Order: sequence, then C-alpha cells, then structure tokens
Amino acid sequence: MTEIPLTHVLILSSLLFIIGFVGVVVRKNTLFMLMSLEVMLNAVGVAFIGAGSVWQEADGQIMFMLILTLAAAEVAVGLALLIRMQRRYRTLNIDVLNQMKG
Amino acid sequence: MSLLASLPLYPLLSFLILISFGKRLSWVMASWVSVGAMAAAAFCSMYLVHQLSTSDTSVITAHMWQWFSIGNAKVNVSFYLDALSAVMILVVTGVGFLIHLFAAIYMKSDENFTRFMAYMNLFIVAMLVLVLADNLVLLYLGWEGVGLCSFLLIGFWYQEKSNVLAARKAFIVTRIGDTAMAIGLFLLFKSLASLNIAEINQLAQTTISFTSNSMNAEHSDAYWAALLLLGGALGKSAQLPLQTWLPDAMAGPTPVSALIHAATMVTAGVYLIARMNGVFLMAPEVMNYVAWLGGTTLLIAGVAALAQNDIKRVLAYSTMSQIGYMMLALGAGAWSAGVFHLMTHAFFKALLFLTAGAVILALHHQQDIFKMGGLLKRLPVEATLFLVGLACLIALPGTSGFFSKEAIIASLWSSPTAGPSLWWCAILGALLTSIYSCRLFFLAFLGKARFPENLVISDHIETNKLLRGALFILALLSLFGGLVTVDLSSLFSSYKPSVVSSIDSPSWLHVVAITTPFIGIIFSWFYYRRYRIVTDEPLTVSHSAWIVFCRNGLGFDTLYSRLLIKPYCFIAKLNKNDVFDQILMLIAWYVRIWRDILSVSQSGSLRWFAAAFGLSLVGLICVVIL
Amino acid sequence: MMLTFIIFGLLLSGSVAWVTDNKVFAGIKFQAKWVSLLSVLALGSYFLLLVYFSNNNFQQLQLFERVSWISSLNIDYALALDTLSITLIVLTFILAVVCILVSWEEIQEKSGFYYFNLLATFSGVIGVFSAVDMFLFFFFWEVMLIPMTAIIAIWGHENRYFAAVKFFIFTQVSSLLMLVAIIAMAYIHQQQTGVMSFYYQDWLTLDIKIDVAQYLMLGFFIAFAVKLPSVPFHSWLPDAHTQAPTAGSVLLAGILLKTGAYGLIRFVIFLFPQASENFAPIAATLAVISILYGAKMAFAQSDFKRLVAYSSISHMGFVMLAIFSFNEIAYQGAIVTMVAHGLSSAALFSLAGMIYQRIHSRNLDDMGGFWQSAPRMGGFGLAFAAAAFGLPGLANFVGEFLSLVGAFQVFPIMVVFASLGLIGSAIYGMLLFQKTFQGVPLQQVQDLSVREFIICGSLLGLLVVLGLYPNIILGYAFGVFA
Amino acid sequence: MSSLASIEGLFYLAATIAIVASLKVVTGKNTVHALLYLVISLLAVAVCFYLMGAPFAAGLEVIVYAGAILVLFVFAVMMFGLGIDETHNAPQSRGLSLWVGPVFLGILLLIELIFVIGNSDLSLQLNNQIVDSKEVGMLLYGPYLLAVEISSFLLLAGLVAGYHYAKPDSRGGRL
Amino acid sequence: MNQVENIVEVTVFTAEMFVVLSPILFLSFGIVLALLLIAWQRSQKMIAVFSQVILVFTLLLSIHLLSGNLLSGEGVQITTLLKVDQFSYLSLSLLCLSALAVVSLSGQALKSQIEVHDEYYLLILLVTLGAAILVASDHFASMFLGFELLSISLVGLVGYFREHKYAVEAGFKYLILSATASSFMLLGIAFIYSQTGNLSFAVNSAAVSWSPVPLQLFNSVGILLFFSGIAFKLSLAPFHFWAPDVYEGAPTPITLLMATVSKVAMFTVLIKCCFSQGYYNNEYFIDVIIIVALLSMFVGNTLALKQQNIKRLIAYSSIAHFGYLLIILLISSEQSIDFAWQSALFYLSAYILANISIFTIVMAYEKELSQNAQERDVRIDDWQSMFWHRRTEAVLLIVSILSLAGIPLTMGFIGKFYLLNQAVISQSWWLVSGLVIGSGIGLAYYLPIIFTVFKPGEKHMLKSHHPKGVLVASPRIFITLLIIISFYLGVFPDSFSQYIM
Repeated sequence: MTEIPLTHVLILSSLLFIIGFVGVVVRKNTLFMLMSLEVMLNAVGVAFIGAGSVWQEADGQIMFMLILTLAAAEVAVGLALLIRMQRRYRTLNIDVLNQMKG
Repeated sequence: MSLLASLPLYPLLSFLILISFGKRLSWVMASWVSVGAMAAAAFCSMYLVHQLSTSDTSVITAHMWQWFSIGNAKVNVSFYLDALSAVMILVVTGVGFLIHLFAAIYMKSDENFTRFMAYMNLFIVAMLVLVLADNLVLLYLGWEGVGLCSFLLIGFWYQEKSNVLAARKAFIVTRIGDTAMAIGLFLLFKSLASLNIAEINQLAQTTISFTSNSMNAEHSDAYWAALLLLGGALGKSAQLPLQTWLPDAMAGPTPVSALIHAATMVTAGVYLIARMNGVFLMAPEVMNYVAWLGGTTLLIAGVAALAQNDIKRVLAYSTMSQIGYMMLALGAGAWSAGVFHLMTHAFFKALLFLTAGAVILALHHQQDIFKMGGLLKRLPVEATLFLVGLACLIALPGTSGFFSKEAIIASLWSSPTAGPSLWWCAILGALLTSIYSCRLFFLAFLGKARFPENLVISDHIETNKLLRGALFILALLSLFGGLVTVDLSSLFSSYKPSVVSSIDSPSWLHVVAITTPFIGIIFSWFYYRRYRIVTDEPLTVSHSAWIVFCRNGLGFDTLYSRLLIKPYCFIAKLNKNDVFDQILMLIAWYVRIWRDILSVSQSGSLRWFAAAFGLSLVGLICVVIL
Repeated sequence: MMLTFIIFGLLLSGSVAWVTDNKVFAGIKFQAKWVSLLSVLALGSYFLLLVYFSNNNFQQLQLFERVSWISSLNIDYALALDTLSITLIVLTFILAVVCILVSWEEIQEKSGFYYFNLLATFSGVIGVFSAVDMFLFFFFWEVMLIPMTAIIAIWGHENRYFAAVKFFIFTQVSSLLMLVAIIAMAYIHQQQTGVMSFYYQDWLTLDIKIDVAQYLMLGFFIAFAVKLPSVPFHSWLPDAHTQAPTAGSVLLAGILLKTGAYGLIRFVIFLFPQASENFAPIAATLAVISILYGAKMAFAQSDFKRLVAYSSISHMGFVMLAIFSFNEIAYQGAIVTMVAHGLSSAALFSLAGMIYQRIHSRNLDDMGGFWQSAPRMGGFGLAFAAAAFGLPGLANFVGEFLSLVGAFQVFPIMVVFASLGLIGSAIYGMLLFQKTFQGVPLQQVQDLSVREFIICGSLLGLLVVLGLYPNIILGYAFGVFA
Repeated sequence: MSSLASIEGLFYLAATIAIVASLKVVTGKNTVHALLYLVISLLAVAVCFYLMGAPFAAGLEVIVYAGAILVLFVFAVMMFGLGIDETHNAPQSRGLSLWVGPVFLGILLLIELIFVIGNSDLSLQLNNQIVDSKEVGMLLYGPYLLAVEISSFLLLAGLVAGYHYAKPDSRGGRL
Repeated sequence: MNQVENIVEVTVFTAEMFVVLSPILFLSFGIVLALLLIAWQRSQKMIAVFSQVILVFTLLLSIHLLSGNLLSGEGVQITTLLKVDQFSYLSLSLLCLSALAVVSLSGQALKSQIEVHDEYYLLILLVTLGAAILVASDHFASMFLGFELLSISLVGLVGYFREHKYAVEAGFKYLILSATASSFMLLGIAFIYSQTGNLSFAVNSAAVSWSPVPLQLFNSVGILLFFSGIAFKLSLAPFHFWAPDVYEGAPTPITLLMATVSKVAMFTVLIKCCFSQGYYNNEYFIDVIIIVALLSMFVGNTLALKQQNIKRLIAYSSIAHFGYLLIILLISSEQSIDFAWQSALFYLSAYILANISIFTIVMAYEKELSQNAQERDVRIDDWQSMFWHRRTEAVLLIVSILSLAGIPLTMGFIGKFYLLNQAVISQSWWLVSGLVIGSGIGLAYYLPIIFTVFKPGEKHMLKSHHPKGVLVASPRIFITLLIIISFYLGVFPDSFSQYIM
C-alpha cells in the first residue's frame, strides 16, 4: 500500500554507497576510510531490505544480518591493523603506505 | 667406354692427380702429367676427327648416363660430335696442348705451379664438355665450368687486390650473361619441351607456336629465346655491352690469356650461336642485332686498342674486335666463315699471346710497350714470330687470317641480315686492325730500346727449345691453317625463305677488302714514324683526354659503376640491418612502451587503487549500457 | 614400433650421453660425443635397413603406428612414412653425424647436456617428418624447438640470449596460429562427420568451403613461412644462425628450415589445394622477394655466418617458389633444392665454425688470404661457395634449375626476376670466397685436420654425387606427387 | 490516507537525513564528530528499514551497528587518541584539488547507476506487509542454518586476525 | 503456514547430506579441534602437523567421495545454500593439495620468528574452509560468506609478519580494497535480488532469460557489479592493481596461498554461477568478459616484463593466466558445459602444480638468503647458474616455467590446448588472438628466467636446503615427484582428464 517504489530505495542505497566510496577514495585518514566502508556496507543493506520487502521474503533481512557480521569482523581486523599502523608509523595517513610499486 | 666419352677424362684425371698431390709433385712430374694428358687428348681428338671425316655418318655420339629428366624430356650426360664441335675440339686440345707446353716452362718458377696446371686441365675439361654437350644443360655446365676456371686463373696470383677484383669482375659480368642464357633455356623448354640441341634446332624450324608471335605479344618466342641466348654469348665472348671484363682479365698469367681469353673460352659465345643456328635463323631481327653488336664491338675495340700501352691489353682488345668479326659473320648468316675465323684466330692469337709472353718473360715481366723497343735485335726469333702473328691478324694475303676474314667480309654485303653498312664497318675494322698492329710492332720491336740498357735479356737456354717449339708450331698453323678450309655449310640450315633477299655484291668489294690492310700499314708507317725510327728525343705517353678515354675502353667501366655497381652497394649498405627486422622489432618496442605506461599505474598508492576500481567499473558499465 | 624406437632411441641415447658426462664417469674422457655419434650411426643405419627391407615402396603414406593418445579429443599417436619424409629423415641423419663431428672439439664444457639437446632435437625433427596425427605433429614441432633454443642460449656466441628469445617467440607465436587452424580443422571434421579427428588422412577427405579454407590455409602457411623462412618473417634467422654454435647453425639451416618446406608441401598444398592455388601468386611473389632480398642482404653482410644465413633465405625462396607453382618439375626441383641446400649450407656453416675456431672471429674483414696457409680449406671453401651460387655439377644447380624451369611454366615473369637471384648469389658467393681465402694473407691458419677433412670431404662428395646423378632423389622422392 | 502519505514523507525525510549525515561523515574533520554523524545516519537508515517493513532489521541496525560496531570505533579512537585527523591539515591535502577527481568519479558512477535503475522501469512497489522476526527466525534457522554456522567462522577469523595484529610485538623477534 | 511447512521439510538433513558434506564438516571440526589444541598446549610443531593431518584427511575424504557414485549426475543439493557435484569436489581436492603445500612450505618461513605461530595455521585452515564453502556454494549468501571468510582470514595472513617492513601496507591494501570490492559485489547481488527475488544460483536463469531488455540491462549491471568483486579476487585487469603489492608484501607461502587457493576457489564459484545462471546467453556480460579477458592477458603479460622480483612476476603472470581462463565462460551451449569444466580444471591444476613447484624453489632460496642474513625477496638473478649446481631443482623450475608458458611436454600446454579448443568451438576469435599474442609476450619474460638458470656462474649459494614438512619426507624425492608428475601429465593427459570426466 505504501507508494515507495523500489527504484527510490535503490537510488537511495546507491547514493549512500557512492558517498561511502568517494570517502574511501578521498580520505587519507585510515580511520575515515574504515568509516566510509561502513557507510558502503550500510547502503548495500538498505538495498537488500528494500528488495526483501518487495518480494515479501526474509532473505533480504538475512542478507543484511550477514552483512552486519561481515562489518563486525572487518572492523575488528581493520582497527587492529590501524593500531598496528599507528604504532609503526606514528600516523594514520594512508599515503605513507606506498613503498611497494612498479 | 667410347673414345669420345673418354676425351675429357685425360685432363680430368691429371687435374685430380695434381690437386690431390699438390705441392708434393716435382715440376717434372707435374708438367709430364698435365702436358701428357693434353697430348693424349689432342691425339685422341685428332683421331676422332679423322674417324668423323672418314665415316659416312656425320655425327658421333656417346651416351654416358641420364643426368636428370625434366618432365618427359630427358637430360643426358652425353656427347655429340659433328663437324662444328670437331673444329672446336681440335682447337681446344691442339692449341691447348701447345699452350700447356708453353705454360709448363713459363710458369716453372712459380711456387704454385701444380695448382696452375691443375686449373688449366680443369679448364680444358670444362671446355670440352661445353663443345661436346648434346643438350643445353650440359653445355651450361661446361659454360659455367669454364667461367669458374677463368675466374680461378685470372685470380691465380690472388694476393694482389687488383687480380682478385679482376677475377670477380670477369666472373660476375659473364654470370649476368649466363643468367640471361639460363632464362633462355627455360623459355626454350617451355615452348619446345626439349633441351637437346639437335632436337631444338630441328623443332625450331617446324614448331609454329615457337616462331609465330602470339597475338598479344609483338615478338615470338623464337625472338626472345634467341635474344636471351645471345645475352649468354655476349657475356662469354666479351661483346658489347658485356665486354668490360676482358681487358682486366689480362691480370692472369700470359698462358691463361692465350688459352682462355684468346683461343678458346671467349669464342664459346660464337660457338653457342653457331650451335643454335636453328633458333637464330627463326629470328632474323636477332641475327641483325648480332651483326650490329659485332660490328660496333669490333670498331670500339679497335679504337681502344689504338690507345693501349700494355702489350697484353692491346692483344685483348684486338681479340675483342676479332670476335666482333666472328659475330658479324654469324649475324650475317655466314656460319662457316665465322667458325673458320674462330679457328684461325685461335691459332694466331695464341701465337701472339705466347710470343708476347716470351717477350715479357725475357724482360722480367715488363708489359708496357713504351718501356720496350728495339727488341728486334735482342729477340729476333720472338720478333719474327710476333710479326707472323701480326700478319695473320692484319690478314695479309696468304695468311690464314686473310682467308677467314675475307670470307667474312665477302659474305656481308649481300646478307639479308647484315648489309653494306656493316660491310663498311668491317672494312674500317680491318683498317684499324692494321694500324694498331703496326703501332704495337713499332713500339715493341723497332725504335730505340727504352728499357734500362743494363737489363740482361734473360735467356733460359734449357727451356727455350721447348718454348720456341710450341711457338713455331703455332706459327706454322697460323700461316697455313687457312689452307685447310673448313666447310660446315652442310651443318647449318639456311634462312627462312621469307627473309632471303638477292642483293648482288658489286665487284669492287674484294679489291677494297684486300687493299685495306696495306692502306693501314702505309698510313701508320708514316704516322707512327716516331715510334719506328731510333731517335734520342724521349717518347712520351700522351695523356690527352681523348687518348685516356680510349685507353679506358671508351668509359664503359665508369658508366657501369655509376649505373649499377654503386647503386647496388649503396642500397646494400643502406639496408645493412634489415628493414623488416626493424619493423618487427618495432612491436617489441611498442610493448615496452606500454609496459612503462602501465607500470606508472602501479603507483602503490591505495587511494589510487580504489579510484581505479571505481574508474574501471564506470568504464565497464558504459560498455554494458552502450 | 620401429619408428617409435628410433625417435625415442635418440632421446634415450641423448640422456645416456648426458649421464655419462657426469662426475661419476670423470675417468673416461669424451664419453658423451662417442655415445651420441655411435647411437646416431646405429639408429640411422637401422632406419635405412628398415626402409630398405620394408616390403612396400613408400609412394603412399605408410602407417607405422596408430595408438590412441588423448581419447577425450580422439587424438592418436600416429606415425607414417612416405618417400618425401624418408628422404628428409635420411638427410637428418646425415647432418646429425655432421653436427656431432663439428662439435667434436668445439664443445668442451657441459658437453653431456649439449649432446642431449642435440639428439633431442633430432628426435623431434624425425617426429615432425613422420607424424600424421596433427596434434602429434604440432607436439613434435614444438618439442624440437626447446632443445634447439637451449643450444643457442647456452653454447651460443656473444648475443645469444636475444637471438634465442627472438627465435623462440617467432616460431612459437606462428605455430600457435597453426594450432588454432589445426583445432578448427578438427572441429570442422566434427561438424561434418560427428566425431573430432586430428588424423591427417581423415582431413584429406574433408571438403571445406573455400572461404574458410583460405583462413585455415593461412594459419598453416604463416607457421611454415616463418620456419622456412620467407620475407617478411625471416628476421629471426640471421640472429639465430649467427649466434648459435656451429652445430646449431648446421642444424637450423640444414634441417629445421626444411621442416617448414616439408610442412608447406604436406599440409598447405595437400590439405588445401584450392585455397593454396588461389594464394599461389602472393606466395610466389613473397618467394621471389625472399630470393632477391636474401641475396642482397647477404652481399651487405660482413659476418661470415650472417652472410650464409641470408643466403639460406634466398635459397629457401627458390623452394617456396617451386612449391607454389603447382608443377611436377618444380616439385622435383623443390625436393632437390631442400636436400642440396641442407648439405651446402651445413658445409658452409661448418667451415665457418672451423675458421672461428682458428681465428675466433666471424668477421670477414679479419679474414683473407687463408688459401696460402690452408689450401685444402680454401679448396673446400671454393667448392661450397660454388655450390651456394649453383654451379652446375653440384646438387644445388639441379634443384634450382628444375625449380625455375618448372616455375617458368606458370610464372614466367616472376622466374625472370628470380633468376636475377643467380647473379646475386654469384656476387655474394664470390665475395665470401675471396674475402676469406684470397687477398693479402692477414695471418697463418693451420689447414684442415683429418676430422674436418672428413666432414668437408663427405659433404662435398654428396653434393657432387647428387649434382651429377640426382636421380637418386628424383626417382625416389617424387612418387609422392604422382 | 494522510497517514500513508506521512509514512512516505517520513521515509524520504529519513533518507535525506541519512544522506546528509553520511556526507558529513565523509567530509568531517574531527573523528568523533564523524562517528556521531555515522551513528545518526545509521539511525536514519534504521527508520527507513522500519518503514520498509523490516522492524527486526531496524532493531539490529540500531543495536548491533550503532550500538556495538560504532562503539568499537569510539573505543579505538578514545584509546589511541585519534581524536583529530592529522592528515587533514597536512600540507598536501589542502584545498579542493584533492576532492575534485574522486567526487567527479563518484558522480559519474552515480549517474550511471541511477540511469540503469531508472531505465529498468522496475514496476515493483514495496508493500508494507511486515516481514516480522518470526519469519526471519524460521528462515534463518531453517535453510540458512549453515549460513549462521559459517558466519560464526567468519567472526572467528576476524577475531583471530584482529588478535594477531593487535597483540604486542614479540620481544626479540627479528625481521 | 505451508511456507513454514516446506521450510521445515527443506531443513531436514538427511544422512546422505552429511556424508556428502563430510569433507567440509571435517574441516570445520578440525578448526574447532585446532582451537582446543591451542588452548591445551601451544606448540608450533604440533599445530603444524595437526593442520596437515586435517588437510590430508579432507583431501582423502573428497577423493573418496569422488570415487564413489554419490556425486554422479546432477550433484547433491544441501539445503538451499550448498550444492556439491564432482567438479566442486575436484576443485576442493585441488584446494586441499595447494593448502597442504602451503602448510608444508611454511615450516621454515616461520622459523625466522621466535613466537609460537598457532594462529597462522588456524588462519590457513580458515582460508581453506572459506574456499571449500565457495566451491560448494549454490547460493549468493553462502558464496558471499565464503568470500568474506576467505578474505578476512587472508587479511590476517597477508600482514602476518607484523614487523616486516611491508606487512602493514600489504595488509591494509588487501583489507580496504577487498572490503570495497565485496561491497560492490554485495550491491550487485542486491540488484540481482531486487530484480529476480531469489538468491539461489539455480533458479535465476529462467528469470533472466524471459526478462525484457531494460530489465536485462539492470540485471546485467547487477551481474557486472557482482563479477567485479570476483574479478578483484581473481586480480583480473582492470581490478588487478592490488595484486603485485600484496603478493610482494605477504609472506611467501601466503603468496602461494593467494595465487592458488583463493583464485581456484573464486574461479570455480564463478564458473558455477555463470553456468547455472546461463550468463553465457547474456551478450552484455559476454562483452564485459571479453574486454576483461583481453585486458588481463595484455596487462599481465606486459607488466611482467623486466620484473625481477619473483613474487611480483608470479602476480602478473597469474593475472594473465586467469585472463586466459575466462575463455571458459564463453561456452556456446549447455552441451559443452562438461567439457568446459574439464578444461578449466585441467588448466587450474596445471597452474597450481607450476606455482607450487616454483614456490618450492623460491622458499629454498629464501631460506639461504636469510641464512646469509639478507632479508629480501628472491630475485631472478639469484637463480643464476642454478642448473649447473642444483640440477633437480633447476629442472623442476624449468619444467614449471615452461608449463606456465604453455610449451609442450608440460601440463600447461595441454591446458592451453583445451582452452584453445574452447575458444575455437565458441568461435571467440578475439580471445584466440589475445591468447596467441599474450603468450607471445609471455615468452619474453619466461624464457629469460630459464636462461638465467642456465647462465654459467659460480654457485654463490652455499649449500642447498629444501623445505621441510610432513609431506616432504625427503625434499629431493618430493621435487623429483613434482617433475615426474608434471611431465607425465603433460605427455599423457588422458590419465588425468579421464578422471575429471
């Protein structure tokens, strides 16, 4: 009965997604990168929930939960690495991490 | 094994012996082997000719084995002796024998004596194969063989650069002719489906497709075939435009010049045309070309001979002009006259060369006639012999040269393919001949001795008998060789009736022809007075541009080197490292460029990687959308 | 079974030679070369006996083995012989002996592995000449390359790595094209008969639409034209020949180039008669260009081996011209030229090797006047140069003459141009001979040793015999085309 | 009717809030502020979930995402004093030049996505039948049982890896 | 309610399912046991042996299942998430083999560290589990979970030597980028789901085939996004940028792990997805595949030129190899699916074998380097004159390089031959030409390696060491075994391809 078309949900999710992606690309601070990743994942969650409610199935929500799990694991590892980096380089600037090239 | 088949074997055997034992053979051994082999060959060939003349069959053949077969046409290694080849083998073996004899003494002191004799023998083998071959491929074998031998012998003293170059030049220039000839063979085979000489001569008359020009081409196959064969002939016998190698070929030892570049090899072209008369008769235009080429060559050579200082070069140019006469004869359809002149010329030119050789030897390898003079007193015998030779060359009446040359000149006027203009050429040539002969004789033998007085004329007592023996025989031959008139007219078929014309020759021709040499002699008697009389004013070699131009063979060498050699070398050097290779290497270069570009993209910056991810997605989505 | 025995016998004896070179056998010197020489001789004679006593004339392909190999794609291990392949295999054995003899002194270190590679190459070549399953053919075609490349890369001269890579890449890429064509053929066979087949005889029965056949033929043609080589794919050859050790050059020029010609005859012509006939003018033009271009390039070189390499290009041009003129005479010429060029180029390369061993240079400017100190070598040098520019009486002349006569029936004008190659060959041949053996003697070299004399002598003997009595080959190998 | 309208209105409102908040996250200078914005956007998204008929998901979003994961962030930030983004006032990151490229790229990508979504005229409407936690549970512990197991392994992996990175350097270990 | 009903009857685990799933179950139990073991006693040797044992058993189980007739035909569906057939278990056994190799190679790489490395083995097992789930998955959810399990644990491994100078960098690069990639992939899955309303591989094909074109466009973009995630893991150009850096930064055995296990698993699941969903009918997708394949062939081969560091070189060459492998996806019809599988598996096994062999050598040299107190990667010129001093290793190296280059006598050639067959049959001439040119360029860096091995020179390495491990009873025998296998399968591929069929 609600008149929210799926396209709008998808557009919303892609908007959020792109914002997150731009964040990943543009931010030099590792912490912000991780946050942007969270934004991206969250956006995907929106899409899933929307689709799920279109098809009246719980699969969408389950996928969202799985994504949640992923997010948790990823953040755990990511933060650990970030701490490691902080210890090692005394900075979070991602651009110091470009010794390997060619 | 028939006698004919065994004919080339003697020199071949001696060649093998000499090559395999090499320096280990003493001079005596070596000369016995080689000269003995030649003697055997000469004897055997005389016997064969005797057989031929007595037996009723006009032809003796000897079939060895089948070489290979082109399609259905068989190419055999088999010999074919008729009157024409009989004359040739007589000349080759006979004169060859004498020259071997001479050479054995002449080259005695050379360290590579055996090698020299071996080459000479090998040459005789090749020459015999050439003249005896019953098919063109075998003839081509001999043809190339003599070429190779001449190359080896010109470059015999291979340590001087000039000799090496002369040898290379000789080989390559003749090779050009040979290639033309080879193409001629292809054409002949294509149109006549055979390479057997007798068959071809016979088929050429009968096959219509061969002689008639097909509608699209304006020339018949016969025309092209004859032309191409002519190319071969021109190359071998140093006619225009391939004549330039012969003068340089004088770099070889004198016997070589006598044997190869006077008596035998250079006349192979004449032999070829005479052999293939069947084909040539089918192409009158070509015969006309032959005549004209011969005529021009004899004039040019005569002019060039007038300006030479080197005794051998004079003789070389005279050889060219004499062969020009032969060509003229062939072109005029006077086959037997041409061949006759070939024979006589072989005799007296060999004589001249050998005598010159003796003189040169006596003067310790002095060849410049301006450094000779007054030798008449010093070397009377050689002088007389030389005089005899010159007499034949000038064709004073009674000498062999007289008969042959007269026969040629007589046949010219009325010939449908020659004509008066060429007759005048011949006369003019005769005039030139006598003039340069006189000049040569005056300079060399009369006048003041211009070589250092203290130079002792070396006089090998022990060998001179042999040496002079050979010369004497040659002298006799060249004096009286003209009496044995060879009439080969039975061999040669006559013109197509279409081209036969009846120009009757006026009566005064003979008078003019006979008197011409005397006019020349008288003229030069006065003109070259300075050379003749003993005076004290020094004799200077004139360096006027005209003289030098003539001396260099009328600038053909420079012309060719400008036109052909320089460009070829230039292109070759220009493209020394292979343009195709460069092009293919461009690909590698291109890939390398790409590698550098791409490796820039591997900047190692994480943010760039993420951006690249998005970028590539943008691109791919574009692909999907579009 | 016998053929397999020969192929793998070579490989096996190669490995034996390798083993014998090991420290364990350090006591005995020169094990490896003896092993390989003897085995090659033995297997060669075995092969001759095999052919001689087999009860059929090999006019048609005579099947020896056919065992299923890769059943999922219906690929067999199938070997067969006919007179053409027999001729070439015999040539291979002859040159094998030559190769081993020329490397007798030259290869001192790592000789065991060297001889292994040598013999491996031979077995690969013999496989190529006898395989009738196309996959197997390709297999051998590639296998033959690997040890060859190793020979160039390990025992070659200063610039060997580049040369080896170039050689390998050229042949590899081109042969991949061929592989694609092969697969396509098999697939077509599947479409027509329902079953995939790589068997040569099966393919002969296929009828392929001409437009498809064009492309497939091109796939084969390029591979073989690179191997032949023909302009413009030739540029690997000068480097490879120049950089390879003597035996390597002999092998390349003598045998490997022939595999290209063999492929052209057996596959391009026989499988795609129509397509290749349409293609003939282009191929013939390429051939003529190769003849002239090779001759010209040879003249420009100052490196002995490079010169000979370019001359090979020119000679193989004659073969290609002959092959593509669809004419029995020309085919005969092609075969004779193949054999003759195999012998003469082998001879010239071994001569180059001998000179290199004496003066340690391949540069013609460092040579000159060797005749004075080494007359025997000079004589042979002259003879081989003469063979190179096709002196009648030596084998090359017969081949080139027949090729040209045959081709003249079809492409008169092109043959006229091709004949200019005769002049060119004379020029570079004379250049080679005179620069090496004539002129002012720069240094004294010692004359041929007995071993070298045997090599040169036997090669020259073969050349002369074939030159004066070519029917040995003509009568035999020609049956294929009848 | 109005209520329905209000539902939609609410949805779009929440959506805008989420977008703006996430923009602030991405552009923020101060880490803590950024985190708070992230929380806000998550909450807004949770509202969207609710309106899209997924109350359970909305709850999870609030509890787990905003509650747990972000707390992890905050914890890290507090613990290691990463309060302010020191890269932000690093000289090379001054000005918009840094932003132009990526933003352009993002816009491009966005345009494409929206184009695709728009052209694909999905005539599908969300219907507000609520997919409640029971269904989710049935499905989750029915067919998706293995998924649960696997995700436990996933968490384990994250745990181990995190532990490995986070544990103090081994003394005397060379390299 | 009846929905619930059928859910219930779906969830029933039959005994058959347990049997079929046993390798994966065993693996996961093994992981739990490993945890317990660690809790009980921390001993590196023990855990190493234990994990090897687990892998061996998993391998044996899967082989046993393959030999049995349970998997014959369609394969077995296990709930909605997993579906195993012979192909998936074949690749599973390949995975176990390579994991085994990695574990046995790791032995001496870890010696350089003092602490006890139990989590290392744990993570490797987890990676293997993720890979196993991937190859077995028949559902986007399980596929995504396997994907993440793989990547998260790989992140742990990539930066494993924390103090190593590149560890953090490699770890971060891998973490961030793979997270980005997986979120893109998820977005794609969301698109697909929102259009088809189903997350299972099997069903969607119908939905796609009838859907009108604009929908298909939308769907294709979804597929593309989904594909981009996998392409990232397969490091296909243009998603390849991370690969060389991460490969270089990671510990050498882990590089091998990434080059083999993760790639093989990813490719298997890609094939599964594409074939069961019939993407080969979707012309948009075909275009994308062709472009990506061509790019990968070209970029991989080109960048590998002049590359001195072995690990980077392997990274680039593997980019190219998976570019070749994409040919598999372009099958013309359902009939050729089996043949496509066969070709893919053959090529993959050739690839795995070659990589394992190369890394065996690399480890041996790395060990010596560390003994000479040089902490750096092995460079190509370290291998100079190997052939004359360490014959067997050199031969192994040469064989595997040739196999990578696809030269006959080696497995790689047969694999390439299969691929070419595929390409010709599906008449994708672009890819054929790409393959030809690519392998042409490839030779330009494969051959120099071989030549370096042949180069004469002093043996600058003191004594030859070989990796230790349970599998490697005696290194020489192990190496010789590898040589023999690669030759044997290169000459008699039937013996293996029969087995695949």
